[in-house]
Amino acid sequence: MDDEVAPLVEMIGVSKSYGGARAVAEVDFAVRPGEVHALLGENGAGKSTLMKILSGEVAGDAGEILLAGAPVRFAGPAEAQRAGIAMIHQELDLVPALSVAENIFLGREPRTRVGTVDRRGMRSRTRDLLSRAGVDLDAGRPVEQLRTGEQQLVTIAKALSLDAKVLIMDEPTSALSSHEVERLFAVIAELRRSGAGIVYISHRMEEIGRVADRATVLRNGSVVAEFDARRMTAAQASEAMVGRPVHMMFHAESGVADGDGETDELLRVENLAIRRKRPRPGRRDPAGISLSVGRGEIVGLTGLLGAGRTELLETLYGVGSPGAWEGRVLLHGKQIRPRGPRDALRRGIAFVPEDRRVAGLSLEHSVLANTVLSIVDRIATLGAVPRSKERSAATGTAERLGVKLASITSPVGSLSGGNQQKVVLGRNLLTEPSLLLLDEPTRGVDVGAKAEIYRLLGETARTGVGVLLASSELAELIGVCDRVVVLRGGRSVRELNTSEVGEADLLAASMGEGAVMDELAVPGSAGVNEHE
Amino acid sequence: GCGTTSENTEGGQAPAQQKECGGPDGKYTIGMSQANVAEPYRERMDDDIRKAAEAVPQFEVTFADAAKDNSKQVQDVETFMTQQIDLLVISPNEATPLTAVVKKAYDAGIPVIVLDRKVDGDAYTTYIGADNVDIGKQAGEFVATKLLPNGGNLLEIRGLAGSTPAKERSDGFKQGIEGKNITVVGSGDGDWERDKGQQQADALLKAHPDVNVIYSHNDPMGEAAQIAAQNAGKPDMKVVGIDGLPIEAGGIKAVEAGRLAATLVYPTGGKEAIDAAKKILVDCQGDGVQKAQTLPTELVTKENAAGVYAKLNAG
Amino acid sequence: MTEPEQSEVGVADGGRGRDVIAQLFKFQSLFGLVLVFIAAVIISPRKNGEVLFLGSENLFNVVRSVSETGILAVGMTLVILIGGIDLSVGSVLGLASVGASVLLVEDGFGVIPAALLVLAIGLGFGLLQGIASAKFGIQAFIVTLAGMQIARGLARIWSDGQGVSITYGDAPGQAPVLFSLLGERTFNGLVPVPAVIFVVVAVLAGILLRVSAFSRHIYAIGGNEKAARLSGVPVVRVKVLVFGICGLLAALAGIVHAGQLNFGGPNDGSMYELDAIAAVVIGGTSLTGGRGSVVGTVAGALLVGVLRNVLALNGVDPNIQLLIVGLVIVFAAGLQQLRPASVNS
Amino acid sequence: MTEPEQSEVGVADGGRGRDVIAQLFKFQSLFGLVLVFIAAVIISPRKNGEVLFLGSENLFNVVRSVSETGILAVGMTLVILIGGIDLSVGSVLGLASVGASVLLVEDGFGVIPAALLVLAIGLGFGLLQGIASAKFGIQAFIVTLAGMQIARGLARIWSDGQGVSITYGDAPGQAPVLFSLLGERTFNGLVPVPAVIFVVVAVLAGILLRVSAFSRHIYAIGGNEKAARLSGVPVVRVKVLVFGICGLLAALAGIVHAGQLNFGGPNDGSMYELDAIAAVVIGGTSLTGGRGSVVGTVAGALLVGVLRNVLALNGVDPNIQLLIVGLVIVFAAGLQQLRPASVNS
Ligand SMILES: Nc1ncnc2c1ncn2[C@@H]1O[C@H](COP(=O)(O)OP(=O)(O)OP(=O)(O)O)[C@@H](O)[C@H]1O
Ligand SMILES: Nc1ncnc2c1ncn2[C@@H]1O[C@H](COP(=O)(O)OP(=O)(O)OP(=O)(O)O)[C@@H](O)[C@H]1O
Ligand SMILES: [Mg+2]
Ligand SMILES: [Mg+2]
Repeated sequence: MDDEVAPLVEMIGVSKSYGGARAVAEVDFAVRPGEVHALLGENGAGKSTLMKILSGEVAGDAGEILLAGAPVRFAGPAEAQRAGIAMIHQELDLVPALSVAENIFLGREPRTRVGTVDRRGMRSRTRDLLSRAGVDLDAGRPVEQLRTGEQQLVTIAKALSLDAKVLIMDEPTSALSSHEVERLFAVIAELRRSGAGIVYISHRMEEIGRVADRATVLRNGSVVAEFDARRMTAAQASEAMVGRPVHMMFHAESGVADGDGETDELLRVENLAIRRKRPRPGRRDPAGISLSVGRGEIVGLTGLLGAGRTELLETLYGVGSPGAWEGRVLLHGKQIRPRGPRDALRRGIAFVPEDRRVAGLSLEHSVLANTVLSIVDRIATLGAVPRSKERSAATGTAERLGVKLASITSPVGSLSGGNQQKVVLGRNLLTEPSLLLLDEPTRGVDVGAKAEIYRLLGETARTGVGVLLASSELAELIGVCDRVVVLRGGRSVRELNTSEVGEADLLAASMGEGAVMDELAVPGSAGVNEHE
Repeated sequence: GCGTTSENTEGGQAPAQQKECGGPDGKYTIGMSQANVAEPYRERMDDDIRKAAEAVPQFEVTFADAAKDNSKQVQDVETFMTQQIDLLVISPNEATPLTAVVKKAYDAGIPVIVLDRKVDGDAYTTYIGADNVDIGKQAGEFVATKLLPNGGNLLEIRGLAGSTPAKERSDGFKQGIEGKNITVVGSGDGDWERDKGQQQADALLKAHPDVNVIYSHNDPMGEAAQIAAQNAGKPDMKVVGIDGLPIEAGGIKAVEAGRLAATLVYPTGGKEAIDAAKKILVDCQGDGVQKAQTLPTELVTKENAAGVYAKLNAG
Repeated sequence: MTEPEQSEVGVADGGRGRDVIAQLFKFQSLFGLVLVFIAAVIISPRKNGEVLFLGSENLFNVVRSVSETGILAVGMTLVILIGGIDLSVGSVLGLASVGASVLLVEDGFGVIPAALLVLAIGLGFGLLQGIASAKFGIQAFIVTLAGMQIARGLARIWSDGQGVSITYGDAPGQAPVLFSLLGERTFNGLVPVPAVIFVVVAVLAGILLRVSAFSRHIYAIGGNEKAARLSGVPVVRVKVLVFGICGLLAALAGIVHAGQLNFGGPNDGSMYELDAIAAVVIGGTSLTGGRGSVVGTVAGALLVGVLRNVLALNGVDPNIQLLIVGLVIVFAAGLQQLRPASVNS
Repeated sequence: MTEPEQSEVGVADGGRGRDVIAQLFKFQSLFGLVLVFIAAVIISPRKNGEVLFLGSENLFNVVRSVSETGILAVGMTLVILIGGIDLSVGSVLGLASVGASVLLVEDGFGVIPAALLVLAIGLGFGLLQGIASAKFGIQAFIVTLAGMQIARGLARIWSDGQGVSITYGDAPGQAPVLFSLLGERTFNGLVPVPAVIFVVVAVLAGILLRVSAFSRHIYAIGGNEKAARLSGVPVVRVKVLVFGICGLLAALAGIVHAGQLNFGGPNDGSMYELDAIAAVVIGGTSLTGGRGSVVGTVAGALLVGVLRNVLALNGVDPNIQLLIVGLVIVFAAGLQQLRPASVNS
């Protein structure tokens, strides 16, 4: 970009500490009109903190913010918003019981002449915003009924509604699949044309090159590098972030040879169909999913938002939505019907849920407590948990997974997102499962940590564990999995061998555009599963 | 003042080491342990004590409120003992639970005056109180002779289920109307409380619209029942209450104003208690104090209400 | 686990015909009431072929008997919606009834000045509690538990421990006759005044919760306080105001109480807070906040009122009444669970 | 906003010197107690140079006076840790005191069988409430509010509405002398029996919360129930059990109560639940669950006990006492807010 253009907003020498720990240290950062400025860094590097300072949510300890050249001080997010700075939060802060429209206009409700909330206006403006964000949602639907990805789109629509001059997007795509990401990029392009400045934070390196003009890399709270994003390579960026070269250990040699599976079959799902007790409007229940996972095999699950990946994993873990399901699930060749997490865990099935903050962790409790939770009764003697065992299990896991923490007793909520994710993963690995179900396990995880997680998955698989991995990151699926099963509209429509296909094939299969109908590899399943 | 019918002094054992009587030159702290000041009757008892004690320069009274809690009242007495009071006045929430601690105080040489509700045994100096059974009986007799001379039906609004006075006032009333062809067709627990009494009366009157007399275990519930009757289109309802507190918001005024047909004075014994305390501590005539004083009740009707009110507030 | 009360937080427009069931469930809190009502009609005693329970007088009695708790429950609904609780309402009712009586009878205030002053006291008391809870972050339960004691103490001190009887007239020591309108149990021989006040309060609150931006903020705070703050909702101000409204309504209920009984009782209203909370919860409002409606609360209050009334009509032993009311409350609350489960199980 | 009670959920080892402050704050709940204690010594009346408050008899009185609420509060701590609440404990205490008395006096039970039966009733009552709340998903507040009424009704029915006096001896209608040990206010003339029971219960619960796998589950459920379930914690079973334990302890407190007063009072224990909850909350346990300790609860109970005692010793008017206790409770709870702010802003 042209450095001569005056920045919309500029941060000079900004610092912030939590307790003794420096989260942000003397950072200079600027956003210019019409530019997309990527902010990169490992988990815990201080990206969100820096942006929270800019958006008025957190008060910095030192430094100043210049808005159009004049120093400002925001007392809260509302003030920053009035000054034209808006932020899409990493943590999807929405009010579950309120509708999409009400969430979008929360705190800025349009009024009618008599002072009441103008619902109709709110609705119609919401519809416009949603279609701009590229999602077809009912504006009156409570957001708690939406899946994570849909919620993410709502927060994007909400940010758009602010008509901000500076829009901060903190990992806006972490729960989106490629299709929705494309749509978002189109929106970003439009915003940029209108002269807005955008801060874009993401751990998906491939996105940076496509969308950003400039990139700033943070490490341990300080700026360590700046790049012209369009000329930067992923390797360069990763090295700046981590401080050493990162080798993406894709194809981490799972326990099976690539190619045809002469594997020991571990899990086999035949024609799984879920009949929800009370169907929801606008939803299609999974109907006809078949797949198999071998011992030591990593099988991917892909599909668009709402294709049924989460639902499948939840059903296998026994926590699917209430209602009946049909079809057969065989584990080690024996038919099972998991009744719930305890039952599943006893059978050796572990599950890493999609949303770690809601379903994975007790944030105020220590890393230790969260890590050993699934095994406390196993390591207890006469009901008492020996402290030493508990501690060594937790520290061992934290070390093995490379969790960055001040102390094993720090609250999990004080860790960065990626490290939180590792804690959830660690807890599941501690149960020594034979089948590991993962739902978006690298959501919001930095490149370095991703590499470690991939390494761990590979390692785990080599010990004979079967892994079923749902992900929206196609590169990850191609890189890590032996095979990928494509879900569309609640059916398994294709199965692809990752040594033979690329991301484009996966995307095409997910969207169904011109995809060739293949019969699934699972024998005995009801032939062609394609529909629509 | 009102006369006292004195029972003969049962030869109760004297406390182990009765303290020396300090006479008129001493200063005395009296602990008054009240069961529950939330009842107007008991608040009035405290007031009576306060007022009577003001007339005795040697006395200083500390009040405690057990708020209906037996355990709390035990603690209150223990705290008084820590404070080294010279005399205990107690109006127990229940008899048995307070017996032990009253005995402890008595055995420690503290003279104990028990008001309104007895404790078990005889480890106290004197008991002053009225007879709830008798009061209930007089209420019954009044109803039988004046309100329903030819027999008939009535409703009863009772005090808190499980409390002794509620039972006694009910039992006494039954004695009073015995053989008079009078039936209690409905009864409800008003828990001594005005608003509960009203709710109960509302419902009872709906179920028994032909009734013209209500017997209420206390005046506040009775007044509330009267309001309920008005709402039910029966302004002529005759309500008999109990307590007859000589205060503005009390039953005597209600009788005078016609909101109650009659009430029976349930004397607090506050003044009598201070009299006894004075005898014991100041006059050094503890031996002359009877073991039990039963306070007389008095029937208050429209005719004598003003007089009784004046008399009870006179001194 | 939880089901949004769409009726309040946004019209379910995706609705159409296909989810009649969902629509029905929206009125779940009314279901319980309807069931209990039907049961009441069936088991009510009859006299001369007339169902006593259904007598218009009796029905008015029911509404009147719940009107004070009902007014409290409306304020409580707001407090619970923001994830708080207010245990002080019963005591504040007592304080207000004393205040109204003392001002009218002893201090010679007119009806309007007395009422305004008492309402202001309730508002102030609520605001203070709101500040302690919202600004200083002390848990509402504990703040209002203390507030409950403090209001009770104040009421006793103000009234010198004894209740204050209200008589009407122009003489000193008498209250203006205007105030007896509240005491008129039925206005025009038809509608009980307190019931009218209750209904007006409920309707106003219902409208407030439906149309105002303030209400969105209330729901948002209860649903996700952090999100609300980030969206620019003035969280502290909304919370303080809600506690203030609750105190104000408690004072209003206290004035009604004094008018109803011609009496200011310093000990009156004890345990009313539990009745109010029960009404709110039976009405389907979640104690964790963010979900609920005034319609539900009104239904909850009436449900309990109908139940108590018909049990009393039948002369059921009071102890057995306790058991039955307890069981029905659990059952009614349990009914709420039959609603369709939400997405996030 | 929230600070993990590390003392319970894991050893604070990162501690070292640098967070002495954090270590101090861990004992915050004791601070309040220490402050109030010092204040009590200062303002206590003196007689013959002796500080009345510090008399050993008086101190034992204090401990004894809080021992029943204290036992209730220990059970309440567990319930609150899982994010629940139990309003029924006071009534269950009353029920148990009646039960023990009736069994001993009227039904000729021995002390042990009577105690076991009463404890079983308390346990059963708690378990039922737990099932209603955990299994059927009805809010604990409402379940136990109903349970409170039901237990009260049962107590009155069981005792025929009258309190049951206990006399000791071998004759029919007398309770075994063994039971009077509980009534012995001081064992060996030195230590008050109920206080001993309270301390034993608290220590056992403290150990349970520190070492057991069960306690890990309790904290996890209170912290994030959904995550706990997905982690394989048997959520329903743990919750039901916790309510059962709370009921059991309430029954134990009821037996102590009966022994102390030689009396089974069907109306006894009313409002004790609020005292118990206050003790828990003053002790720093969060009503939203997941955070807190028994040490805090004990300190909270003693704080209130010391305060009430010294106010009474000073002959403070009971109504003024209400005000002061209320204000101090808010203040003590406010102290909790001075802790270092936590991670999740
Ligand atoms: N409220 C808080 N209290 C204590 N420490 C905090 C708090 N918020 C952030 N931190 C710490 O500050 C550092 C920076 O965190 P931040 O969330 O800004 O990282 P990030 O770069 O956004 O990471 P991620 O990519 O995982 O989102 C981390 O070490 C984190 O643990
Ligand atoms: N608890 C639920 N309630 C209602 N609908 C649901 C629920 N769970 C899943 N669905 C619907 O079932 C289908 C499959 O959703 P699922 O979340 O499994 O898809 P997904 O591919 O994992 O999508 P995402 O990327 O959002 O996680 C979708 O139509 C979804 O909206
Ligand atoms: Mg971040
Ligand atoms: Mg998913």
